[in-house]
Amino acid sequence: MCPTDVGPPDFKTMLPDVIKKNYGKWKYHEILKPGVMKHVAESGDELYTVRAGSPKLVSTDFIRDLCNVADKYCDGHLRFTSRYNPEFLTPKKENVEPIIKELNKLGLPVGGTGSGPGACLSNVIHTQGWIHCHGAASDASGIVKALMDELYDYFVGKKTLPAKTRLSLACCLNMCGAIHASDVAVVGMHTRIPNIDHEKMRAMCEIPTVAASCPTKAIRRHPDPNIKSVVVDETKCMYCGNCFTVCPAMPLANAEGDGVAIFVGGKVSNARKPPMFSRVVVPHLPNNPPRWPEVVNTVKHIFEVYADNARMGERMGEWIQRVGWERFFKLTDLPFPVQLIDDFELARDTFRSTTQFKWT
Amino acid sequence: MCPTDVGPPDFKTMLPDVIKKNYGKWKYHEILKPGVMKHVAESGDELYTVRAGSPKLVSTDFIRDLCNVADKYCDGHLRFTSRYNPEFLTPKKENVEPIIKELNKLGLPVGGTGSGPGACLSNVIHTQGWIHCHGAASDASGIVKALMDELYDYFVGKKTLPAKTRLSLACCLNMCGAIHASDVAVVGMHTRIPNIDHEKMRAMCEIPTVAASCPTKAIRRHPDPNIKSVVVDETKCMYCGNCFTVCPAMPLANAEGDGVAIFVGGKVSNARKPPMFSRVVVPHLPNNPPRWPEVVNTVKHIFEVYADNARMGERMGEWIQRVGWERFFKLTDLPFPVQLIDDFELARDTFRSTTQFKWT
Amino acid sequence: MEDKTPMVDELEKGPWPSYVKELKRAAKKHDSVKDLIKVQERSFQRKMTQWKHGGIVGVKGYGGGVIGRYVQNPEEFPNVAAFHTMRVNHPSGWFYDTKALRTICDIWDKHGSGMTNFHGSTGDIILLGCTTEELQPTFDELSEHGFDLGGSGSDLRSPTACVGPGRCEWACFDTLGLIYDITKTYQMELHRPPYPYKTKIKASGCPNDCVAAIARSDFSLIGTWRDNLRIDQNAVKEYADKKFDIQRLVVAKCPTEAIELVKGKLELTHPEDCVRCMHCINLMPKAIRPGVDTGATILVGAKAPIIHGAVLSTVLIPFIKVQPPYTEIKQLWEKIMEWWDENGKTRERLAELIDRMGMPAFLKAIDVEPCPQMVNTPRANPYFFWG
Amino acid sequence: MEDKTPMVDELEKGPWPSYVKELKRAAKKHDSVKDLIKVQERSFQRKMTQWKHGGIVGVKGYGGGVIGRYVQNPEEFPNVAAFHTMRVNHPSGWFYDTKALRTICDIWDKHGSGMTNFHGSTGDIILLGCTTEELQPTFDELSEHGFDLGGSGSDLRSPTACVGPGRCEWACFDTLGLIYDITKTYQMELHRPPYPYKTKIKASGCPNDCVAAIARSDFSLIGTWRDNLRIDQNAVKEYADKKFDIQRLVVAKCPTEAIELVKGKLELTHPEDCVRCMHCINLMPKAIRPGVDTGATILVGAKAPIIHGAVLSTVLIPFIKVQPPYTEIKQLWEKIMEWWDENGKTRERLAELIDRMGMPAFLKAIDVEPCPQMVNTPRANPYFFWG
Amino acid sequence: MSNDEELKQKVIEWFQKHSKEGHTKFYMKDVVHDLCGQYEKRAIQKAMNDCTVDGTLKYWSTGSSTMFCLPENF
Ligand code: SRM
Ligand code: SRM
Ligand code: SRM
Ligand code: SRM
Ligand code: SF4
Ligand code: SF4
Ligand code: SF4
Ligand code: SF4
Ligand code: SF4
Ligand code: SF4
Ligand code: SF4
Ligand code: SF4
Repeated sequence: MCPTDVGPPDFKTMLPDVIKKNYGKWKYHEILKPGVMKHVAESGDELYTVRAGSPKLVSTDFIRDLCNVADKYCDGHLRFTSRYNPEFLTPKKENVEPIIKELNKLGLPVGGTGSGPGACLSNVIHTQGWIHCHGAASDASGIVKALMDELYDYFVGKKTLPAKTRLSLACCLNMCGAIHASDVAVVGMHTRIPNIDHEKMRAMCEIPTVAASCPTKAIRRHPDPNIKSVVVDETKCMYCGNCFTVCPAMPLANAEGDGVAIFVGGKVSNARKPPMFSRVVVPHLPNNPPRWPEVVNTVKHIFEVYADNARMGERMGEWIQRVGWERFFKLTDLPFPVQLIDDFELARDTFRSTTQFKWT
Repeated sequence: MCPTDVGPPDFKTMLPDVIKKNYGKWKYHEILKPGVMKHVAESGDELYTVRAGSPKLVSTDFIRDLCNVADKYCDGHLRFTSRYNPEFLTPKKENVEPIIKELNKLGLPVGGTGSGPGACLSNVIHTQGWIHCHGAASDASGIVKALMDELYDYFVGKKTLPAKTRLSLACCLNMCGAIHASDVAVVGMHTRIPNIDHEKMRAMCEIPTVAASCPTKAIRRHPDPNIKSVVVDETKCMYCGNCFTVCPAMPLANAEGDGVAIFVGGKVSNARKPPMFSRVVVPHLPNNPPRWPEVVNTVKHIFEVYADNARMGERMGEWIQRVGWERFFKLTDLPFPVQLIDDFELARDTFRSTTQFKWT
Repeated sequence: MEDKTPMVDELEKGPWPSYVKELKRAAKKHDSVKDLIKVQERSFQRKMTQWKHGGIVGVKGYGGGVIGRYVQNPEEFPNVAAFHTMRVNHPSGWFYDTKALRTICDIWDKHGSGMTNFHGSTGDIILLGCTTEELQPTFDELSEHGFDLGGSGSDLRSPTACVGPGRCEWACFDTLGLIYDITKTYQMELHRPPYPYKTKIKASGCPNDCVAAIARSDFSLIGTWRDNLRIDQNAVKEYADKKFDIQRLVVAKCPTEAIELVKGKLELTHPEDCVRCMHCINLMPKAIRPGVDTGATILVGAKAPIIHGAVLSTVLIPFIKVQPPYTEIKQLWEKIMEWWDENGKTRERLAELIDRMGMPAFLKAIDVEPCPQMVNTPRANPYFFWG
Repeated sequence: MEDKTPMVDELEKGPWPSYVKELKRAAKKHDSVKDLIKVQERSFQRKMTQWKHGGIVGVKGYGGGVIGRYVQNPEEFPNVAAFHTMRVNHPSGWFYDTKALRTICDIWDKHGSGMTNFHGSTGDIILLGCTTEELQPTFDELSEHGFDLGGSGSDLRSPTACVGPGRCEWACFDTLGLIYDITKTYQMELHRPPYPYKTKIKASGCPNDCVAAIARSDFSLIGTWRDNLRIDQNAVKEYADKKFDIQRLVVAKCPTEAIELVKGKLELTHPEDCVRCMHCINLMPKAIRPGVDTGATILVGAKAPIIHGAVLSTVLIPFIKVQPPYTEIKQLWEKIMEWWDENGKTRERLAELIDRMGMPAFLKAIDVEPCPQMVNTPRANPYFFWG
Repeated sequence: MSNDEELKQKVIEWFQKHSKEGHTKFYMKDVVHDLCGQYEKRAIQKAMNDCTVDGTLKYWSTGSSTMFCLPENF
């Protein structure tokens, strides 16, 4: 009989010696170059970190590759960041360049650090997409690869950004990854009502539960009492997928209608301005695999406009807050369709109750 | 048969000559001293204005008194401001002092002007109170008199304020006068559920209408079907008076429970910061006629703390926005009861979603 | 019944002009006000209103303009048994000649209590305290002399304007002219309640908003300009010479860093960033003025808290020229009223209807194009419609 | 069935490391991944997911940790007919030794697809693609080697922490220690879904919030300090000497004007105004450090948009000391869970319950005193209860 | 009967039909809504107002909202 509830391994057993020794006694750090940091402890000990980009969706061999590097240069230790990036930690300065070389040999870019002026782009937080999720309105790994190929220079620091920029992607509005507070978020969105499978409905779902799941009350019993199923009111459906979550007979996937929306201007840290939500700036772009050119171009364009216009050290949302959304739309030349105006529960607080605005 | 729908007199027939001549062609103005302004037209013409305080609730003889002054010095013209203050307009500088003298003789203070540093307090916008309204949870004219007796020096400019300060009062939460965006607002508040008169209910009210009027669904039919009336759920009633508005059998007045709440920090103008709502800082003070000492002292205290702490030109709400509400409560030494935390419809947006706050 | 009113009398004292003194002046001529004083004393004693709810009265053919009021104990206070108020519409900007004022006073002393609110908080002349019988005669005499009732009930309430071009150098349009025109055009809507609830219109000549339009009118017009504000450098110099701290008091407080001191000159270095907040103009009226391509921003929806909490008006039309006969503005207002009338529940103000149906639906119904100026931020939630 | 996958192949190109390359590496050993590549190609062609909804699977005695997944056309893609994921809980801070990692890799190559998410966005190791039969053996072997499942379904999800004291000089408490302790203490809640819905705990060592706790955990702990930040003037001088523009980049961006340059020295002139935003510290890590009286702010309620829109956590406890055995923190969390469990509807997260019942009711239930730090502003509406 | 008179008659009939114990006061909207298939909105509004001048209908107001009723239900 196998043990249960053992929990994860104790992290203390996983720490390299230099960290064990200086745990909680770090003094300061420096970013030596993109992807390379030096942390100095009160004791004077130094810790060098090399950060690499990862596709997140990786094979066991990929992990073994990383282990080889760690065995060679880091006494068999490594870690991953809260954005999936593997980090190689060593007290030895002389190991830094060899680590970088090995990583590059494996095809892994080094970079993604920095928050202030001259920051790199970090890796994209993303979700499952068509690789695994039943609800995905867009892919995840594919579109992220297409994006990062174009934004590569921002990760490795060949191009820099005015401040930390978090790009995130979720394949449906459940927003796994909690990407709702990202500088730029790409979100898979359905735009058609559920395509009801009446057969399946009878077999698999409880109609009252299905009806109750809909936040807009768009779901009613089928008018024909012989059909034990439901119908959806097209004018009320906001394609949220709540019904699908509780009932497999109501998929929203639709080759024509599905695509992504772009959200912009969120942040999480409490530095300078409090955390902010990202806001919808493009309500719909089509799914065009494998390279999603409309999405990639739009995101790249937003990056460029931001880099050209924001002040040093200004996060995307801080910049927009300073210049105003009307200026953002002017500078990016993005249209302002009515879908951008909130009509959900807290909509009132997004309306402009002042004559203070810009003409542009 | 008398004419109907004649509408109000054409304002053009009411304008003094100097205004007719320079209508829409003013160039600049100066505030010469509290209550006295000079406007200069493109033509070079000058217009002097003397502003007096009024109790708003006045007799015809009061108006005739004003007319006498206007006849004597202003060619028979005068106006009232959007906050009830009578204004005497004359192109003749030499008339200013005599007008002031006459007004003072009538017992009327001259003042109430200015917005920037060194501003006067204007007159209190207020409502009917126990003089006329059936819904009043507090008085209006009485409490305003008590307040202005204490704040008199601020009106006439013996004491000044960092910026424009609008004090307003409404005798119930209907907030006639739209005082919800005032620097300081005093609002009559019930704190007990309606005292239902079952007899009257039968005679005067329609039960479905009454039940429907309650925003919190606190009203149900009386459990005894013989009693054609309703009951109120104490835990759900927020004393809003909606039921009383549609049904006279549900008065909320209660000698013990009625009183006022103090709201602070609103503004209307778009200058510097956009308009803001006033916020509840004291949820309940008792009705203690005729001088409402608790209310008068609290309001005066808030004025003093504001005057001592805000920067020049900073409205009450702007000051609080800068220093934070936690500092406001510290400086004023007011308690922070749970009633101040929003639990109404847009409450979510008032919560603090950041670690940025002050300890004090 | 005790005739002494010690608590009320207390309020004759003190430096601020006393309404009690006013009551006593009127009481000399009007028995009703004698009773009113006693009613006030009673309220002070009992800490409660002494008035009954509603009770409905009006003048012939009008559905608004009168607030019915009856005292709770008519046997004790017979002279205020019925004590209604009449709302009399004011000339735009509250300008009067003394002849008109005296006429009103005389009529009111003849028919009513001689007590007034000058003015009520919507802006009407409130004639406070009239018996049911005297309502019609009062009205008749008023209307003969060119005065008419204001609004009450489910109608358009008396529109108001700031003094604007009458005296203020900042008026970006003719607030008085517009409001007078609107008042005259919509007499029907003012006097014969056709709507689900009350509705209000107010106009301020510039963003200082001296009638608080943004806080208390369903349809708010606020003056603004499309070109750049004007700066007179000579006058700037005068301010500087007088040791007025332009940097600290003006430049540092510009919300958008649009204006700067450049070598002693005050310059609108970023004209496209100016949000026309008026601050710099307010502080330096001799040196800075609004632009010349003036008009108004139209905002909608302000109201007091009942039922969903107070609302400030929000931008609907960033800029509109305001010129007689104001056709475009009136057509817009009529379209809005039609949508509201059609869809509004009783006692539902415009803002509440917009919240219930959604701003996008509102814009579509009244055929106004969305623009970023309407919002502080686009939506954060992903719940939008394509249907 | 066409074996060519041109669209997927396209994504082998380009500078960013390719997941397709990874798929192809795994496909060499695992037929399931061969099919997975074809499924991905099919999705690209049809612009739709090829996976069926849900299906309930798990390991013995556990209610969470496995996401069941079946392909839509098993006849075409038999090797991914059932293709479940296992969520394996990570060591706090995502620290590993290579031995542990290789062990996982070996187990997964033996029982599963050899594909993983390293890591999933909650923080688990996602073992991506397992048949139903192999779930239990995989788990058994993992747990023998000291690994256990993470959360899924209506349970406590795998708690996460920023690297904190492991490497970061700003950690105001032991994020890793706390999160490991919590994870171990609440194994029951992690594995046996007892709640109305999922719930999450995350801990960041300072207000930079590197695990985004404020955005994605129902119970968020964020490090802070009660005394003053510490400034080393010698280090300040070094920055200045290197032409680092302290005034423009640091002082001017302090949100509260708490810090100033005074004659070349950087001084916290208004310590009581510092809101510990970290900005000055972030920009001058050698010169400025947090204070020494450190602890955490506890905030509650963050979540993604389903159903009422996304929510950020809001302040509940402005300051708490964070020291083993963390009793006070755990008791608080338990109280909150109890209230949520008692009152929450199914699929209602904590924030939504707070919104429905009201923050005052929540505070009362968990016996926490209200304080101004909890809100940005007091309420504007007059609708409060005394009952 | 003129068109105007006919419409006024319809309005009164509407009130007689809909007034019952506990429900006697109606908003202008209620009436307009019911009759607007047959008549123009403005005409109905005018007819209702004319009825109040005749005294066949009465305004009833709380001060904040306005309704109509038959004189006997006032
Ligand atoms: C490694 C990691 C923590 C972990 O436990 O894994 C981490 C590590 C550090 N963070 Fe972070 N942050 C990490 C995720 C985050 C996140 C979360 C996220 O990105 O999803 C945030 C919130 C982002 C946001 O606001 O939207 C975050 C906001 C910050 C900030 C505030 C930046 C700002 O100005 O808003 C700093 C301060 C700075 O860098 O100036 C910071 C600073 C740092 C420092 C300098 C702290 C230190 O002294 O070690 C570390 C190196 C930063 C760097 O990359 O330049 N870290 N940091 C995470 C790396 C993720 C990655 O691979 O990119
Ligand atoms: C007479 C009046 C308009 C009217 O049509 O009756 C008026 C007249 C002027 N206002 Fe006003 N305001 C008048 C009510 C208001 C209101 C509404 C209110 O108080 O209820 C506001 C909005 C208040 C708010 O924001 O809460 C208002 C906000 C301003 C401001 C912006 C102040 C600010 O910094 O926020 C200015 C600019 C200034 O004075 O610097 C201004 C400026 C002015 C000027 C200087 C305009 C001018 O050039 O003539 C006028 C003399 C002001 C003075 O008293 O010092 N007026 N002004 C109103 C006098 C009311 C009274 O008796 O006190
Ligand atoms: C007389 C006056 C107060 C005063 O002393 O100045 C007044 C008095 C009443 N108001 Fe008002 N309102 C008065 C201006 C206002 C204003 C200010 C304005 O118009 O600029 C407001 C806020 C703006 C707004 O409309 O939102 C206002 C918002 C209310 C409300 C809440 C409306 C809302 O949508 O939130 C009610 C309640 C209701 O309608 O049921 C109300 C209801 C009432 C009633 C009719 C009481 C009732 O529930 O039936 C009061 C009659 C009192 C009496 O016995 O005479 N009154 N009321 C003001 C009208 C005088 C005038 O015509 O000049
Ligand atoms: C695997 C993962 C995405 C990824 O690729 O990284 C994921 C995958 C799913 N999430 Fe998630 N969520 C994942 C992290 C998150 C996060 C991020 C976090 O935990 O920090 C969030 C936002 C934070 C939050 O909880 O609010 C998140 C918010 C959701 C939601 C919306 C919850 C809400 O209250 O708004 C749903 C929908 C639901 O629960 O019905 C959801 C539901 C799902 C389901 C179970 C689909 C469903 O409706 O049943 C997905 C299964 C996909 C699959 O086929 O494997 N997932 N999900 C992440 C878990 C990996 C791990 O354990 O490490
Ligand atoms: S974001 Fe949506 S589609 Fe993507 S993994 Fe999460 S639940 Fe599935
Ligand atoms: S997708 Fe959402 S809105 Fe549409 S029917 Fe389903 S639950 Fe309702
Ligand atoms: S505020 Fe309330 S009590 Fe006072 S007059 Fe208005 S409705 Fe009456
Ligand atoms: S006072 Fe308001 S909340 Fe209370 S019963 Fe009446 S309508 Fe309902
Ligand atoms: S709103 Fe503007 S234009 Fe009107 S009076 Fe006030 S300052 Fe002058
Ligand atoms: S009007 Fe306001 S925004 Fe424009 S320059 Fe002056 S202060 Fe700045
Ligand atoms: S949250 Fe603070 S303590 Fe934790 S890693 Fe980030 S900067 Fe360091
Ligand atoms: S931590 Fe933030 S608030 Fe405190 S002094 Fe530094 S920049 Fe200012």
